[in-house]
Amino acid sequence: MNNDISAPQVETDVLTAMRRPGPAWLTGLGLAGLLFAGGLALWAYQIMHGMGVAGITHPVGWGVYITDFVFWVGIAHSGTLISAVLFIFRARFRTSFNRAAEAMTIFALMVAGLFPLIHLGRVWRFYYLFPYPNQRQLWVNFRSPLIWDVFAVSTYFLVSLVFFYVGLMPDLAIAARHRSGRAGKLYRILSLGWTGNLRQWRHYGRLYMFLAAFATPLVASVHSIVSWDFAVSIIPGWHTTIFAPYFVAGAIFSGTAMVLTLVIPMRRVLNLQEHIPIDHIEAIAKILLLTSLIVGFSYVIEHGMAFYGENLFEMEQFRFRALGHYSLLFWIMIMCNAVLPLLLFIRRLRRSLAFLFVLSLLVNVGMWLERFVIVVCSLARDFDPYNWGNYLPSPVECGITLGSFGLFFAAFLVFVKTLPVLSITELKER
Amino acid sequence: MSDKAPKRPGTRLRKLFCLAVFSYFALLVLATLSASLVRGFFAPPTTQPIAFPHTTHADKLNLACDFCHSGVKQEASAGVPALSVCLSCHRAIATDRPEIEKLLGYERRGEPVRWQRLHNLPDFIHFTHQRHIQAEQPCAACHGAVERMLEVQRVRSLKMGWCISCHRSRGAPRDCATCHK
Amino acid sequence: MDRRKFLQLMGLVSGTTLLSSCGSERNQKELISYLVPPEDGVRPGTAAWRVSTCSECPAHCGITVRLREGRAVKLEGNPDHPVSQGALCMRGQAALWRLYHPQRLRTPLLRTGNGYRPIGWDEAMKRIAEAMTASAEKSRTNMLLTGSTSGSLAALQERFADTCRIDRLPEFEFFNHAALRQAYQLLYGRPRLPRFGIEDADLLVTVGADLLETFISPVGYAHQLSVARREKGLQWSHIEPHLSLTGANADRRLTIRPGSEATLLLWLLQTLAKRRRYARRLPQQILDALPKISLARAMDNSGLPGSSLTELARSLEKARHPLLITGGVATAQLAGGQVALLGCLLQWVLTVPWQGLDFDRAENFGRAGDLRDLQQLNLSLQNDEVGVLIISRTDPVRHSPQKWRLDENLRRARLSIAMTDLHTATSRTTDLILPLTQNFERWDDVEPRIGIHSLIQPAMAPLHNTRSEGDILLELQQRLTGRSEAATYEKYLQQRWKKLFSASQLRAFINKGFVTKGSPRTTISLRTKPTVAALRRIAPSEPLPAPATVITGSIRSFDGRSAVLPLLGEIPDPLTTVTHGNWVTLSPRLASQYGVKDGEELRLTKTDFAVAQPARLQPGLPDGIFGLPIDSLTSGPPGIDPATGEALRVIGGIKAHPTGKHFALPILSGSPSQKGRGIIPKPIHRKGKHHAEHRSLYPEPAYRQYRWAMAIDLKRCIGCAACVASCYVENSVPVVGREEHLKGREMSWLRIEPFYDDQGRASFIPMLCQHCDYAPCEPVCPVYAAYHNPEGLNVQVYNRCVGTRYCSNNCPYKVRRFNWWQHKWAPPLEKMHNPDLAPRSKGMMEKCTFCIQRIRTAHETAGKEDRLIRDGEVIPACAQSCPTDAITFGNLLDPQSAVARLIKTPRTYRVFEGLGTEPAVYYLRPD
Amino acid sequence: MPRQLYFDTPDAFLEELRAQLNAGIPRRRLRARLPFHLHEAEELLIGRPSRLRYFALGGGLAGFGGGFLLAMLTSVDWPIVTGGKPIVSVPPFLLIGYLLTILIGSLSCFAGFLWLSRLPDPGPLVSDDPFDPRFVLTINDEEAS
Repeated sequence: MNNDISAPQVETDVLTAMRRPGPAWLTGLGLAGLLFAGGLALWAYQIMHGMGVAGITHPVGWGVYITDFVFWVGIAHSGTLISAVLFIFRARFRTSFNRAAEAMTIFALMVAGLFPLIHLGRVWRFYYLFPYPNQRQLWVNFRSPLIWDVFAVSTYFLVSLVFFYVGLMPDLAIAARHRSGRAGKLYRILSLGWTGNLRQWRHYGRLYMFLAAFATPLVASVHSIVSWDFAVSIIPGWHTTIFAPYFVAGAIFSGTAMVLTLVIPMRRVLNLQEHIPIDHIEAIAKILLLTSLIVGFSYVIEHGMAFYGENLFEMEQFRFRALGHYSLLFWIMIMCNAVLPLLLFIRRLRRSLAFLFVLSLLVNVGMWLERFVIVVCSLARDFDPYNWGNYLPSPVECGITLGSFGLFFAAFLVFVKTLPVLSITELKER
Repeated sequence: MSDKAPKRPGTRLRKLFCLAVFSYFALLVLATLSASLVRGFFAPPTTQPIAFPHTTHADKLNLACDFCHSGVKQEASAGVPALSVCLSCHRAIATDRPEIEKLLGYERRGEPVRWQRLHNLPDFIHFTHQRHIQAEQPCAACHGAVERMLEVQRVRSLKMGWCISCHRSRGAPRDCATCHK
Repeated sequence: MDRRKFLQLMGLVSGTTLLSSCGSERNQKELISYLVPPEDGVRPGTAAWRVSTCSECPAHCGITVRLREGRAVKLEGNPDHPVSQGALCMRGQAALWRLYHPQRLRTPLLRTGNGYRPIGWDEAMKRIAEAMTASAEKSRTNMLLTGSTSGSLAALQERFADTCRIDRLPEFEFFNHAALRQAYQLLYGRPRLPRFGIEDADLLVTVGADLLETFISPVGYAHQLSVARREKGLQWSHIEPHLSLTGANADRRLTIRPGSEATLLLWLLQTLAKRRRYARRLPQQILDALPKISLARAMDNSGLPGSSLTELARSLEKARHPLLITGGVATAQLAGGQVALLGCLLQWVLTVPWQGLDFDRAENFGRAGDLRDLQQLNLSLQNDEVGVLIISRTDPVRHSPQKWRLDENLRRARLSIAMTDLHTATSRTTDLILPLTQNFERWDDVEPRIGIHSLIQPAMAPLHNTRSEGDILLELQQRLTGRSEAATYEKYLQQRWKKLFSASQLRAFINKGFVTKGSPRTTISLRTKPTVAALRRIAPSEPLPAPATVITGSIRSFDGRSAVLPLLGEIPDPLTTVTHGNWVTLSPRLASQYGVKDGEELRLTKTDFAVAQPARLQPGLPDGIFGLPIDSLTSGPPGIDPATGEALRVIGGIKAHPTGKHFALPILSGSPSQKGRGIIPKPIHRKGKHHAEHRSLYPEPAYRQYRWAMAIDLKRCIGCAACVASCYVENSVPVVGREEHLKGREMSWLRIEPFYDDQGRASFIPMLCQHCDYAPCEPVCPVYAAYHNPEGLNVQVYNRCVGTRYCSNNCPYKVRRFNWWQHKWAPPLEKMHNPDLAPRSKGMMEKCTFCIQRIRTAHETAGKEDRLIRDGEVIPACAQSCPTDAITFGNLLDPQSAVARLIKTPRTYRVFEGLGTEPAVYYLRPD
Repeated sequence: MPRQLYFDTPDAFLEELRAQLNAGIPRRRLRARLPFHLHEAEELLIGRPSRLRYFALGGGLAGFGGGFLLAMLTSVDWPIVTGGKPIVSVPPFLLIGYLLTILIGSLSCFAGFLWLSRLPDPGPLVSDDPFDPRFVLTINDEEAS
């Protein structure tokens, strides 16, 4: 393998990636920034006029925004999986991805965190959602899954941020050494004056371990809690016990796909082929395959339970998903999430970057649709047939969704040029 | 500590850092304080159309509150007295004073007096004086010692927390629907 | 009572109206003092009630008007009123929207070319007086055409017509029941519509008469029906060619071929007359004059199986108090006169013996004409014989066949004047428009039935520069003759009432809102000779060729007059659940035959009649029938029956073809079928309880004094949606319009869900917040905006809500409504807002509160008297308006309360009981 | 004057370190700076585990207790019934406790790390004292320490 790459080589390789943005990068950033600005403008428009500008309606009170929220939280998951869980399991291929995946986690959570706010009818009262001492002497309802969400997502964000930052500290010091002038100073300040003495290293090592240990349960719990937003309700199609593992698997599935979506072009553009060997990518592809199998199994279970249980409401719900108004989306989702990834059983495809890239895009589409199908279909056909009704996303919702991608990619592009995209220290260690 | 570094200019810097943090918070506190002061100073003063001295009526003459605010015991709103109530005395008493002349002017024009409202509740709040009087709350509990105010001021915040504190301490209902319409 | 006292009594109202603009409203920046304290002691912040009479249709139900801060905010039924017994239909509820309608005419308007010029009253009056004088000189006749008028105004009109030499034309109502009046005239010499003793009947057969929708006095009938069903075990069969709300509510609905009513009635008459019980009822001459008809012929003609016919005849024979009523579409067709005659003759046989018809309390249609009179007017117009034509409170242009060209002919009058409050098709063609005051702004009285005088009293000062019809007539009289009956209409009323009533009666009139003046009951006798003559003219006709169109009256707009009220557009049609817009109904089978789906336009044509409307599939509608609501009839009725003067509402041999256009129809129902979910349980669901034992992980709810609950008897619910309208007005629920409805964003807190079974039988269930003990909406709210209060209410604290909509998602009944926008109320509609309720702004969730503001008021009253709230002290708006008393509200913890007793009946169930939500709304199953 | 030795590979560094220790140089005179963490160096030079675990434990416990108590006490303070659930609904409150275990645990770990390793250290900002890519072994004079 690439143990033979010398330490200075690693440094220069990774740090050259940070130098001087080219026109492609600038165009990308501009485009992403534009999307983001558009999304922001639409959000402002929505706040001014009311939620009516979105397509959500009665009975479908949650639509694209919640879909986006779940989607982005899901994306975040693989970052933690790769950096924390694989750290604990000492998986070697982790080092090729962990920095990018952690960054992705942070950015995805930033984006995800916006959506609960975007979907609030009265976002200017968002602070009602936080437990803080106030003159009203009123607190929040800790029995509400939405409060669990507030805690879970903010915990997840803060822990991931700390984890990301801690991982970066030595690399920032390295970057500081390679940069002169203000940039160097900035990196040095950000590195908090890291010198790499033994005392720092020894606490650092423990800290990293503890953080990984703390973050590991989050991989399972955050998306479980997100899934409980649905599972705790009584809506047919939501109220089911398999949601937690199903969502966690889905999250890792979609997150891993997003890692591939980001890393494959990044590897090529930043010339990091040597540091991100194809074997490591194959390992990620295997995770993708495994989670795809779990997700596919969950689909079967969901429908199986509905029809085995002979619950009228459930049966109608799952019949509707497969054959009703949104059946096209349902079948695209099945194709993308459960059928196409089976091709990864073929080793050649597992190692084909082009295939993996396309597949990862499809999986992202499929997983977005999965959340859409779950959120929307269940609400569209619930208990009282008089209330049944369909939902069509409005341009505002689509625009804000695009804006969220804009924010995510803009943040990632900035990250690529400002921070070391691979963990130099860990690559050296390897 | 085996690997303690030799004294470096770091200590000065550390102090500087602390100072910066401290001054940041100090500035923040100062800004909040001054903002609230400015709001207090530059808030437009409420001028009532008639300078009605509660001191004379409620203190010197010792009139009961519900002599004029007659709804207070029976109704949700205490109500401001009708012009005719004022005039039942002031048609004869102190008619030469400028403020009373104003009063008579209102009557002549058939125009109601438009008092500035000081004790204002939001429109989603249901408040009834009657229940509070029934629970033997003195008027002063919420309105302060009006009889000693030449010009009435609001002395209580009338915010939710203030209401709740009283309800809590007196065991009055804390069901949201008691007050929230 | 002397004049002074009388004036005091009257001044009481107007005085407060003018002065109590002084508000106690929250968040008001100023406190405005009274000049003088209100005399009646009504203080700002408290409600006052005034009795009055509804004028939305000729039935004239009694109402009480709720006043807050000098404006009318809610209408309710007057519980003692003899016409409506305390109920009020959705049109009555919506009458406030007429009062505050943003487009109300505010000043007299003079037509100038294509536009209007506002003019002063003086000028308007001058013009009319001059024109009247001038046309009298030119031997043109001045004419006065009004809608149904009774009471003092009718008396004044008569004086006015006499003194000013103006021709008072027969009153014009589209639903004029002319055929029936003619039949009664023929049989008994009484051209009137009797009061039907439905409450005493044990068998009711209605032929075409849509008792619950537009037939004479729907609210009263609904109440009578409910009483009879409860107390006399009334069985009710309804016979019609289509499907109406009335038919859907009958115990048996017999679908016959259009145009076969006469044959059916003839067969019944013939059959029953032979039976021993009725053998003596008809003189032999009449029996001889009856055309003979065989059962086979009757079967063939009506399309009913023989068993149904014989069963019907047998039940009529057996019943102690059988009542048969014809009307509606049955008498509004080419054979309508025959149907009416035969129906009324059957009444003689069946109903008159037990005094089920009361002609001494006849409905006040005495001066009503029919379309033939209108035709006559049209002819006069064409012949340039008309001078000044004053049209008041009626819309002949809309209701006359298009080929008459009445709108164009109106221009040939020297001066045409429309008196109205909102624009109508007629007012758009007249030269001058005089805006009328609403009946919440003036004194008046009506006589809906003979001997029943009902008061109209002002609740507030007029909003606009409008006048009452009485004042206009008086001024015209003054101008034309130099003297008038009285200086003002108010004075005129005072004079008349003093003559009409004793002092005690007058006091009762002012306080209770009505006075019933007794008259001995007279007997009626059959006039044999003319009857025989008429019967000889009868020839059993063949049914109309299929497919046929049936033009139905609308419970939402009556004859179309209430369609301008936005609230009624918002409330779904009970059968189709379509809100804003027009449509034509057809059965699903017929629809597939034409290849149309909901919303696809269908063009119906017949020689000189054509209408194109989007299709709406209606389960239960017979194949071969197009149901056309009268609102969807854009160009007047297709023709008139020359024999009776009624509009033709059943036309056979219709050609239909899809135009290929598609219109989005706001259909609120997601599914016509309840998909076996037992929302309204079928009898088969009754066997044993599925969930024998309720085991919960949660603590039992601990209520101390109150657990508010509601019982809704589905056997009584007729789906008329009066409750829905009442809820809208009481709770200031925003009206959002068609576009929002298309997106499914209706705001109603209470809705009527119709469900159809496989045979097309409809049943209705009112759905509102169930105030569950274990409400799924509450724990999911992150900020405690939805919570359970100690009295069992599921409370929504609006200004705490942040708008996650999770509560709505998690509500299995989907009764929560989200404010998608900041809803705008075009002025002066905002005056209608109930100040006892918090206004809701964009981004908040809202829902039924069990009228918590009324509970709060009751708490305050009870608190003052240091007692608990009594049973019946709190009546939510929906329960108050219900014409059949289907809704009962009360405290479950009080074992003596009506609701506690009701829920112990074996018919009780709750919707989706299996979910364990433990709702507080108990339904009583319909069977 | 302290003596500084530079190495390119961990092996060479460790070898020298062991040599120095074997030569009887006390641990306190030896200071090491590494481009990445070497457990062996830690064992050789310090030999006791980091005290960070107390921060982790303390933070975790505080978070759990704090979270659960926050939920419980605020609910008891103003008991509002939602959905008929008990005022102290243990399962959801445990969830809050669990999440705060992780949050406070991680944050206190991080704070503890900063505290224990004397960070942020403004020293390297002014003095040109970069994070060396090489292994540096500094041998202090006896009197300096």
